[in-house]
Amino acid sequence: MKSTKKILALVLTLALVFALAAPTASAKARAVKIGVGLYQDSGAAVSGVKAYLASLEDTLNVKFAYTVLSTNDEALNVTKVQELIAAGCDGIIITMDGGTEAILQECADAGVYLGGYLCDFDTSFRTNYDKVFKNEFFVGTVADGGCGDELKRGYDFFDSVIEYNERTPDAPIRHVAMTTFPAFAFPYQQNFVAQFVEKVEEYNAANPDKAIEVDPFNEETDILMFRPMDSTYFTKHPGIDAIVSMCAGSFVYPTMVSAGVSDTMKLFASGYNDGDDAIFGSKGAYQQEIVCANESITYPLVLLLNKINGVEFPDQPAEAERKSCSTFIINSDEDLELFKNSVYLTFNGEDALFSPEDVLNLTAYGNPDATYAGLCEILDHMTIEDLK
Amino acid sequence: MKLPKKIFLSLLFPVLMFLAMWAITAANPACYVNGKFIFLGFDLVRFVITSACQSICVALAIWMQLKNGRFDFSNGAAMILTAIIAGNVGLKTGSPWITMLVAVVCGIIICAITAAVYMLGRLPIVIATIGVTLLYESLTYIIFGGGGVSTFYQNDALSIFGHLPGVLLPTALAMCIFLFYSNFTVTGRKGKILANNQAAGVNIGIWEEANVSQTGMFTGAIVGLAATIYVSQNNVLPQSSLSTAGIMFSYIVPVYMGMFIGLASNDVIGISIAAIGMAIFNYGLNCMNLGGGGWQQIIMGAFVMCFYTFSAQLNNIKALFRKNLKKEAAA
Amino acid sequence: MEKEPIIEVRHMVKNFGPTRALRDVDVSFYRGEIRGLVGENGSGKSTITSIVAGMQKATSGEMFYKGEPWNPASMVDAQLHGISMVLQEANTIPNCTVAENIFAGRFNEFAKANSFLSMKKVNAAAQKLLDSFGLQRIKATDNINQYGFEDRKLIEIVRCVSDETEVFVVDETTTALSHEGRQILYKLIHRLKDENKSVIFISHDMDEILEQCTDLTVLRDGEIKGHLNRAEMDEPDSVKKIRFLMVGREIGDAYYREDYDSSHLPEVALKLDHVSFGPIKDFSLELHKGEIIGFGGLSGCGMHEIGRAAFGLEKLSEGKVTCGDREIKSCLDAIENGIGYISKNRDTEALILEGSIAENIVLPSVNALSHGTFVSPKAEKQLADGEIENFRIKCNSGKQWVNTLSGGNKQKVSFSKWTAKKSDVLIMDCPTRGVDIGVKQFMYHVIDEMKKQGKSIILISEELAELIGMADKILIMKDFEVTHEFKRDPKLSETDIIEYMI
Amino acid sequence: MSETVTSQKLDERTSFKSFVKTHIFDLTAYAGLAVMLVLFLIFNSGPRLMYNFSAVVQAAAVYSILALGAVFIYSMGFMDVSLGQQVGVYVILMILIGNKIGGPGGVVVGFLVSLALALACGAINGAVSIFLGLPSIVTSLFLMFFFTGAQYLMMESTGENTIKLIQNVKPADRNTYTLMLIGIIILLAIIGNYFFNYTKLGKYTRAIGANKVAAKQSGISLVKWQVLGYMALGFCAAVASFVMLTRTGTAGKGTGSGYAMDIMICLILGGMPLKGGMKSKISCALVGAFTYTLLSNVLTTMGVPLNWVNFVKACIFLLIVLLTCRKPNGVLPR
Repeated sequence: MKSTKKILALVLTLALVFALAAPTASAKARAVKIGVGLYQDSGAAVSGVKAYLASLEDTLNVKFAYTVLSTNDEALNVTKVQELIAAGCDGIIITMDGGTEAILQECADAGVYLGGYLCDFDTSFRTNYDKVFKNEFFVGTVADGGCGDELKRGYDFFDSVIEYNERTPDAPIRHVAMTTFPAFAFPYQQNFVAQFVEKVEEYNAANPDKAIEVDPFNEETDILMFRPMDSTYFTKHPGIDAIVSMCAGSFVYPTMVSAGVSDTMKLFASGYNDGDDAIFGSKGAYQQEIVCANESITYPLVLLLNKINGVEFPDQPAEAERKSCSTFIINSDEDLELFKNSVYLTFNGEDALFSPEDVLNLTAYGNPDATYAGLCEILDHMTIEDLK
Repeated sequence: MKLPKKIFLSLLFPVLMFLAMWAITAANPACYVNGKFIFLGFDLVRFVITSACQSICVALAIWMQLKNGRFDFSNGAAMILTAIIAGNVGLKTGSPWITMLVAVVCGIIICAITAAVYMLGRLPIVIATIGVTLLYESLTYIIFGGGGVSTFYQNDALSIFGHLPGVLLPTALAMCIFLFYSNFTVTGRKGKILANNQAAGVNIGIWEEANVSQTGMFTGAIVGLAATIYVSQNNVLPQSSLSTAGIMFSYIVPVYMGMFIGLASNDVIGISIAAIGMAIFNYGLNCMNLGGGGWQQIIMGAFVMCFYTFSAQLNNIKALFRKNLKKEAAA
Repeated sequence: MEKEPIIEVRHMVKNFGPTRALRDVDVSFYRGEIRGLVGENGSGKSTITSIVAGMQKATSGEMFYKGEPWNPASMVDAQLHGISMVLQEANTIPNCTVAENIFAGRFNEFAKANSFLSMKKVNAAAQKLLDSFGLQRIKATDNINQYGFEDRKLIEIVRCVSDETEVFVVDETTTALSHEGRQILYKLIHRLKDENKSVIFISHDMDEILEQCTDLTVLRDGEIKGHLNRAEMDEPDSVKKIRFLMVGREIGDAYYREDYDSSHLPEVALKLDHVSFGPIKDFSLELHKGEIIGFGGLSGCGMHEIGRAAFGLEKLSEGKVTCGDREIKSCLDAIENGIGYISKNRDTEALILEGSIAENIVLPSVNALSHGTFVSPKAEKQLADGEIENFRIKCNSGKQWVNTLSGGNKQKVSFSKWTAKKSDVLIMDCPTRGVDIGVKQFMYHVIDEMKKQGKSIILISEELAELIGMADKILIMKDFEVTHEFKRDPKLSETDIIEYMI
Repeated sequence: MSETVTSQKLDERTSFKSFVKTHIFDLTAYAGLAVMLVLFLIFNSGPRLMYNFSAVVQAAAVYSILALGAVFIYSMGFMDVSLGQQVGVYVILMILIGNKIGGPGGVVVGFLVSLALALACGAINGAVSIFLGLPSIVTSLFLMFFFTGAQYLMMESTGENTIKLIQNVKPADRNTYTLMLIGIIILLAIIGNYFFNYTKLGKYTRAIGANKVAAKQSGISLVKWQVLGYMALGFCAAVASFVMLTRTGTAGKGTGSGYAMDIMICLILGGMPLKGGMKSKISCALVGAFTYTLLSNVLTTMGVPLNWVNFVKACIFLLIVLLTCRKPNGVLPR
């Protein structure tokens, strides 16, 4: 026993000495490594983005490593990022605004750059701007859809409802209720509600014969705490034809199924899940889904690559920015057909909106004439139209 | 004990629970939407039955191991893994029946593996089951691209065993299997013997290994049925670091309650009734928009505590009663 | 030899770690005999039978059963081949029905396709079997918890005897049985003998042996010391002879206490004052300094409970236990007031088997050894090594684990716990159970010394010889009451006492 | 006479074997840690070695501290599944109180409150299970439900997804921080070692784990020492929560989730027998915690694909327990 203890002590001390005295041999010229911390392990979105990034690897000489972050355990997120850094990443893209300051601290210590994707970093933006957006290791983020007040998603929902009614005059939607995620997680979904109601009121004033009734938004019942909607919702909203879900449809639809209303009631929602095509449009309850193109990750990626290669755009802004990006609004069978050909569902890099060469041309080192404005511009060309 | 008294005692808990929740919700403004009282109604029945069935199946699986003196951590993991395999097969074949079949078979195989690790490894049961739990959880990240099953439960045709009336079938099966096991099989009886005096049981000629693996398979069948319901009601995601134990614990309440309620009749009925009671309770909380929130957790914990205390202290309680009876007799 | 042996044992050796339970034993058992096996505890009689009945394996040597080499895989295996044995310890399964207890091993016989069991059949068969033993009062469908120790023993007998039984081993079972139970057992073994089967009968009760057995084999320290046939057993001085064979020398020769002066100091060391708990009602006792009070009786007579109560382990409903002027409410009080307790269940209660000798010895004294929070390892070692020295505990060092020790040395450890604590009152429950003769003598010596130092001892024992040999005063208990009190006296014999026990 | 000789012979013959047998736990555990260290050095001897080293220390710190406390209850053969949620609640408490009062003082107050709460829970956990005759797992199950609920409610009351401590508690310089953590670990290790090996607390908890009855009959008050054991864990939980807080300065619904089980795994990897008893060692905590952290770190740096990491971990776990916990004969262990 004693002996083993001694041996252990020896090993430990040796290890430490070696560790401290270890020659900081510089890494050989190798592919740049980018770590991507996603918000979930699986699902269409994940496979899609992986496919897109994979298609870029050779041309850009980049390797990608993935990890999964937690929505509510910052300590875990820090550890995950540390592991990515340990795995030798030069840049990291995260999809979560949790413990960002600590994560940036890590990046600074290791000389690694950080970018954001599918997330408007709203908490940091509001409460911690200086430490995050002014941090030299933060390159900026692209949100799914808009950031903060620019978001006009409520209008999109309204348009979809009207389109539906025009498409099916015999069974139009006359009575809807709404759901959102809690404000602390998605502060702007409340605005969507307001926007939607506003539009409906205008519409009802204009054509009273086709008036649409909207159940007043109920703080108690209509906010989903990241749990599937519970079936009392239907008791609480009797007689509705459709649900306008500002939050992901996957939290609403299953409850509709288990409550047996999925074949009569319609659902307008955000987010897309595998297999939704079977229950969309004329085939089922889903009438609208709003998705953000995987390709939007190009924005942080290009910025990271520039930083890592030590170049900058001539028109590079002084502080990191958060950009909004256009979205796929799918509200008809035709849209769905188009959407099905995107990398989001085919998982084939060749279906991506941008080829590896396009992306290389966006980088400052790949193309001397490339500009920040040019990079931002592509974010506006990720709509259903662009899939045609 | 007379039959009517048995029935009365058994039904006491859910009835009280129902009345209590009725009273509480009736007093709570949140339970009136546009002036309509939302607690009573068909939705209550639907919710209670569907969620109770789920708990019953899982609880029975847990209880089968527990009553044989083995606390099996891996039930949760086994269920999730089974659910993922069966669910994906179901999605490919498009048949709920095949799903259930596959689930049962998988469940049996997986639990057999657990039993094997326990027997051949000769590890303490807790360690053995923790080990396989970690293994099964890690597999959920590997099989079917680590995608879990996200769309099975939102498909009407496939998820019939998650809703009325389909959900009743697997539950009934599970209960039958359990009753059959503990009353009409050599395995079950021998299991009882081993649970009560392992050494003596082995001395008088019970082959423990055989018993463990056979019991494991019965458990597996029930796990499979539980998984069928689970995948028909939930979005099944890959799990890690023993989070499946958490899933399991969330269904353990009826087990502990059932031990106590079951004293009036038998454990299966006890567990089922406990599950129904808890379902009513949860529905009530949902009506008050407390469902799944902090309060539910806290109250559930309290329930575990109380009922386990009851069943642990039962002998003393009985003794107390006897004393009083004696006193009366003397008087 | 006209009878052919049914079991032959040749050159059998059995070692438990360092101790040698059997040394090169040769013995044969014959059909149509009831063979008594006698010997002090640890003499190896149970070891032989347990090896024959497949409970454990011999270290070396060979066995023959009906002329064939015999190596049973397990008790079950042995039972199937017709050798069954009733153990000393309770071996029934709680919370199960009597029927389940009887047929648990053989359920398949009542099952279709070895799986679909019909409890109806099982219960019927079980009841039939019980009746055939004249145990109609025991109902097959009852939960076994309803029955007392004795009935459970009988149920065990019913379980292990069947038509196939050729050799039936009874290992110190009768001590647990009342008169009625004994009669049932005697009837059974004589029936078997008449059916030209073989019975091996182990007992401490010499009279019982002499009445029931047809032959007798005496063991000592794992060796056969002699055989007696019926004729020899009937000789007048047979008992004396057997004793001699068992102990190896005349009784009273530096074995038990030699003096017969039962005087003691006047001060009361421990007082039980109208104590009532469980089945014990209004029990009082005064133990003086330098006094040894012996308790005797059948197991289940309540004497063990008295010991526990005196140590504060039982919750008293009335009365109190006092040491000097301080009341003993818990064993913590007891220990702090210099009372020590050696449980009869050495391995489960008295010792931490999976712990070192030193740890065990020091445990009760840790409190005394600690300065503030600190407990000096040095002090601990000194204390432990001292005791190991005094008791000549056979071990490599204090670090050695207790479960590697022989029964005798284990017992020495549980003694030394209390000498280390410098206890003045010692409650010993079966202190020499399963201890070989050398250690036993040593123990008696220690006890004697303690008395001389003015320490007080309660000696609870199932061995009357021991009580007669050591105690100043012997209290015999039956059904939780003291039936008689004997003063120390050279003329006192076991037969005088037994009548008050049964 | 002959008996003594033979017995000594027997002892000598079995001595080496018995040494390996009695120390198989430690041997395997230490070996495991050594292997992990070597692998770590092999796969990290790049420019980031120092960084990774400090990262490992950071990740291992919380585990080590919790494990150090947990040793006291695992040595009694108990386990605690509520640990993770407790830590979560304590961190949230510290932040809420810290922000309310403000300044370093606020943090101190927050810490003290959490500490008090932690000790109280320890007492409950220990005492209740004895008085009500419950298996300790049940009481800790209750506490788990309770704290999960509390965590939910506290977070929902804040109306934020994550809350942040205004007062900065983390040294700006990375190395200072690493050294601080190492300091805390070493300090607690020394304290733990003292209490576990040189005071009644350790001796009695081990004795209770090894044989309750014998312990009782040797004058050990089960209630008292069980409670104290749990309070020791409570103390470490509070400290661990603080260390956790220093890492991110934030907390949320999920903070601390899964730690209870991680700690169990750590201790098993460290060679702790789950049934407790005399084989329990304080070193199990540190060895286990570092083995566990290094394991996940090494697996990532080795480039094991994410979804296979857990699989490899599971296999290693099974391998180790098969080596250490196997019960060769007799009835199956329960």
